[in-house]
Amino acid sequence: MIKTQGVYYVYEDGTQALKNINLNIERHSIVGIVGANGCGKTTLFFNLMGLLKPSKGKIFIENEEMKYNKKALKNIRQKIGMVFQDPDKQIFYSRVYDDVAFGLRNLDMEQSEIQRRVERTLEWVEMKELQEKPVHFLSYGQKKRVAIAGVLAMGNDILLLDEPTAGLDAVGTDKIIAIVQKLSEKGKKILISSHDMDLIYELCDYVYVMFQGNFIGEGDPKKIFMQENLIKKAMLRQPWVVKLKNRRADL
Amino acid sequence: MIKTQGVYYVYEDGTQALKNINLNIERHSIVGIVGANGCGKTTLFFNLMGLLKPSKGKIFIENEEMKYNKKALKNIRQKIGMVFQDPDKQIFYSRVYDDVAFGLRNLDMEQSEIQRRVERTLEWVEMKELQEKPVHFLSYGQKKRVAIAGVLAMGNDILLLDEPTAGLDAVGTDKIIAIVQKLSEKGKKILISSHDMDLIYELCDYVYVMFQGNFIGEGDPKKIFMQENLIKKAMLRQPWVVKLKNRRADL
Amino acid sequence: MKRKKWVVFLLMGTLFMITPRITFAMHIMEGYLSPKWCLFWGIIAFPFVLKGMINIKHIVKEQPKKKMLLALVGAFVFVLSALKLPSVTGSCSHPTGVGLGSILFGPSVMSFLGVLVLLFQAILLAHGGITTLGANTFSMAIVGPIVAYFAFHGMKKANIKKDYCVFVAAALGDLVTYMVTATQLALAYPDSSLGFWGALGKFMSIFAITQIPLAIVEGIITVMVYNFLLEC
Amino acid sequence: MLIIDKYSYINELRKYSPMVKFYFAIGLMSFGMIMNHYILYGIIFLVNFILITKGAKIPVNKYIKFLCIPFSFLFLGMIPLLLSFGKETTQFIFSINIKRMYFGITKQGIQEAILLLFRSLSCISCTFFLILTTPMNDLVRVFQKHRIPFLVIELMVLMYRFIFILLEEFHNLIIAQDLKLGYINIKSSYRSVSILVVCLFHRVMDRYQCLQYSLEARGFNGKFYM
Repeated sequence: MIKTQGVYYVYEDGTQALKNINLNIERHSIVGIVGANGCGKTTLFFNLMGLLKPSKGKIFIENEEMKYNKKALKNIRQKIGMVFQDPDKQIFYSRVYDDVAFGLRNLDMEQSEIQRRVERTLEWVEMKELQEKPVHFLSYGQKKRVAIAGVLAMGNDILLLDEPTAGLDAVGTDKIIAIVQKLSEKGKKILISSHDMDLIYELCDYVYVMFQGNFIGEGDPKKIFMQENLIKKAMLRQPWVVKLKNRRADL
Repeated sequence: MIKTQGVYYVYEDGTQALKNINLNIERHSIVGIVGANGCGKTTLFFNLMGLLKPSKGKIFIENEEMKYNKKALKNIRQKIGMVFQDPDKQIFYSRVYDDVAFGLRNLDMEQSEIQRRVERTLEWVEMKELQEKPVHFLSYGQKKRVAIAGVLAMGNDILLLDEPTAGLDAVGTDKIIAIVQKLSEKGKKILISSHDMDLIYELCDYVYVMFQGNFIGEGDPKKIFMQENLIKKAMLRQPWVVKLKNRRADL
Repeated sequence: MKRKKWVVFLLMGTLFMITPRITFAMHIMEGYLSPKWCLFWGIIAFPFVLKGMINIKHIVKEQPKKKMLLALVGAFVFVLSALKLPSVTGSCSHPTGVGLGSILFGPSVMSFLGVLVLLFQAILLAHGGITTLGANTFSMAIVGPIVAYFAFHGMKKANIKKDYCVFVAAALGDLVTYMVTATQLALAYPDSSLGFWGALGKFMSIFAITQIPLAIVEGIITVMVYNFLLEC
Repeated sequence: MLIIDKYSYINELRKYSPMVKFYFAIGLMSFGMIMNHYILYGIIFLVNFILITKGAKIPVNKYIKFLCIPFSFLFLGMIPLLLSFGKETTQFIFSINIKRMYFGITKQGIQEAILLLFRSLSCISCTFFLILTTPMNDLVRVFQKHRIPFLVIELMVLMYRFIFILLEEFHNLIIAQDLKLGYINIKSSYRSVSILVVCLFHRVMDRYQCLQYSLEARGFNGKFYM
C-alpha cells in the first residue's frame, strides 16, 4: 500500500535527514522502523503523510505516485493516519468528543454518523467513560489513547504510529499493544517507529533498521535482531527475548 | 541524609497523593523508587525538595527537620538537586553554557569560578564540545545531559532523578547509567524514580515499590523483584534479567 | 557600568518599600460599576474590538492556520498575566503584559485578544468580571496597548535608543492602564463635594501612583525580555 | 491546575443544563443591579452561597477562599469612597483639618460603601455560581447558541486548550528555576522572570510549528468545528 523509491530528504538548513529510503509494506501487516533518537524516523513519516516533500525519489500510495495538490492530499489523509509521539501536539480540543470528531467534521460528514463513529472509536480505545473529562485532566497514557482515537475515527486503512509507547508505563504499553493487535486483526496496515526493541519484536512481522537517515537492514524481526553487529551499529540494543535465547543457546 | 516520617500529601482538590511515606536513604547509595505513572513519585520528590509541604508527617535532611523559610530552602537547594523527566522543562537558556551557569550565577559566584565549574561539569557529562551550541540543535539525549549538568554544577550531595531514561534510546540510556555510577563512586547519594525495571535493577542497591501513594514494598532489588505478586500489584513488570533467571530455574 | 546598575536597583528597592503589599488583581471587579457604566464602557470598547476582529478575520481568511497562532498568543498573554513579578517586600504583582504584547503583536490584535484574555481571567481566575468586561477591556486592551504602541514607534522614529523605547512603552502602557481604571472609577463614584476631580485624585493616588514602581519593574523586565528575544 | 476550572467539572450541579445555569446567574445578577437594594443583594448572596456549598457541594472553606480573590480590589476601591473632602465639619463622622478643607469619613460615604460592598458580593456570588458549576466547554456551547461570531468561538476553544498546556510548561519552568535558586534575590529574580518569558515565547512558536503539521495530518479544512 505504501512504497517508496529512493527517497531523499534534505532540511532547509542542509541537514540530510533521509538517504535513499526504499520502503515497501505491501506484504506485511505490522511493520517496525527501529532506530536511535534522531535517526530520521519522524521525518520519514512526515514524508509518507505528504507533510514534507522528498528532495528526490518517489512515494507511492496504493500504486499511485503521491501528488501534492490539495485534492490529492485530502485523499491521502483519508487513507493514512498518523499518531504523533506527543499527544499534546495533536489534540486541539479540550473536549474529548470534539477532538475525536475533528477529522470527521472536516469531511463534512453527517452529525449522526459522526456521533456513531466517535462513540465506537472511544469504546475501542477504552476511553468512553472518560469522555466527559477535559483533556487537561487526563494522564499521559489516556491522552495518547485520545490521540489514537482521533486518527482511528477517520477509518484509515494505514496507520503510522510514532513512538507509541514512549513515556508509558507497563500498563499503558500493554493497552497500546492490545489496540495495535486488534487493529491489525481488522486488516489495517500499521507502521510503527520506535526504539523500544521489545515492543517491535513482540508486534511486528517485518522490520527496517534505520541509522542516520539510511535503512541499514531489513527483514523478519526474528532474524534481524539476531544480527548483533547490525543492532550495535544502529546504536540499539537487542530485545530481551533475543538475549534470553542467545544465553540459552550458550548453556 | 534524607529521611521521612509518615509523610502524607493531599492536593488542593482533595486528591490523596502520598500516604504514610517512610523513606530512609541513609545506608544506601543508589535508591530506586518504582511505580506506575501517576503513583506519586514526582509528588514525593517535590516534597523532598521542599517545593510542596507535607499535609502530615516530617522530612529530615541530614537529621534536621525541614523548614520552609527562604534561608532554609536556600540551604536545601544547595544540598539536594533534582533532574526532571523532561529536559525541556528544565532548560531555559538557548545556549548550553548559559543554562549550566544559571544556578551558579544565582549564587553570585565569581565569573572565573563559574567558568571552571561549568566546563568541568560539561566535561563530566561529555558535552564539552557542544557548549556553544544552541539547545534546540541538541538531541533529546544530549538535552538530558545538559539538564543533569545544570544540576550537578551546583555541587549537591544528593541527587533526585525523575525518570532519567524515559524516551532515551539504548546509547542515551547507557550514558546516563554511566553518569549515575560515576556520581555514586564520588560519594553522592542518588534517588531514582522510574518505571523502567531493568534500569533500577541494574543500578540500585535498595528499592521502594510505590502504588497509589503508598510504599507497598521495599528492600534489596534482587529480592524485591522476585516477588511477582508485589510487582504485579504495583502494575509493573519484572525486569528481564529476573525473568531470565526464573525461566532458567524452570529449565 | 556596574555601579550604575546598582543605583538603579537601589532606587527600585526604595520605591518598592512604599508600595502597598496588595497590588494584584487590579481589574475592576464584578458589581463594582452600576449598569449604566457597564453599558457605557461596553459601547465605547465595542468599535475597537470590532476593528481588531475584522483585521484578524482578514488574516485568518488567507491563512486559517493562523487561528492557532492567535489562540497560542492569547494563551501566552493569559499565562503572563498569572506571572508574579517579584519585589523586595515579598509581595508580588502581576504585570499587565500590555507593552510587550503591543510591541510584539500590534494594538489591534491586542484589543481583540485582550477581550478573550479578560473573559478567561473572569471565568477561570475570578479576576475582573463579566459585567465589568467592557470597562476592563477599554483600559487594558485598548488604551494601554495603543499608548504603548505609539510611545514605542514614536520614540523609535526619533532615533532614541531601543532600550529606552521599550522601557517607556511598557512602563507607560502599564501606568496608563491604571490611570484609565482610576478615571473610570472616579466617573462612577464622584466625590460628594469635589465631584469628579476630587474623586479622580483619590482613585489616582490609590490605583495609579502606587502602580508607579510596578510600572518601572514591568518596564525593566520588558527591556530584558526584548533584548533576549533579539539575541536569539 | 486552575482550581475553579477543576471544580467546574467535579461539582454536583455539573449535569444540569448550562443554559439554565447561565440564565439563572445572569438574570439574578441583572435583577439585583436594577433593583439596587442592599437587602436584595444580601438575599442573592445567601441564595448563591447555599447553591454553591449545598447544591454544588463545594467545600465552604474553599468557597470562602474564592471570595477572597477579589477582596483586595474591593478593599482598595472602598478607601476612596469612604474618605472625602468637604468645607464643613457637620457632614463628617470623623475628620481632620487641612488648611481650609476637611478630610475624613462621611455618613454618606459609609452608606455608599456599604451598598457597593453588598452589590459587589452579590454580583460576584452570581459569577461564582456560574463558573464553579459550569465548565468552560459548556459555556462555549451557551455562547454558540447566542450567535457569538464563529471566529470568537473557535479562538476560545483553542485558547482554552492551549492555556493549560502553556500553564503547565510555565509552572515547570518556574519550579526548575526556583530549584536552581533563581528567585533567591531581586537581581536573580529579574533575570529569571525575563528568561522565563522569553523561553515561553519560543516554546509558543515551536509549538505552533508542530501543531501546523498535525493539523494538516488530520485533514484541516480551514475551520475548527464544534
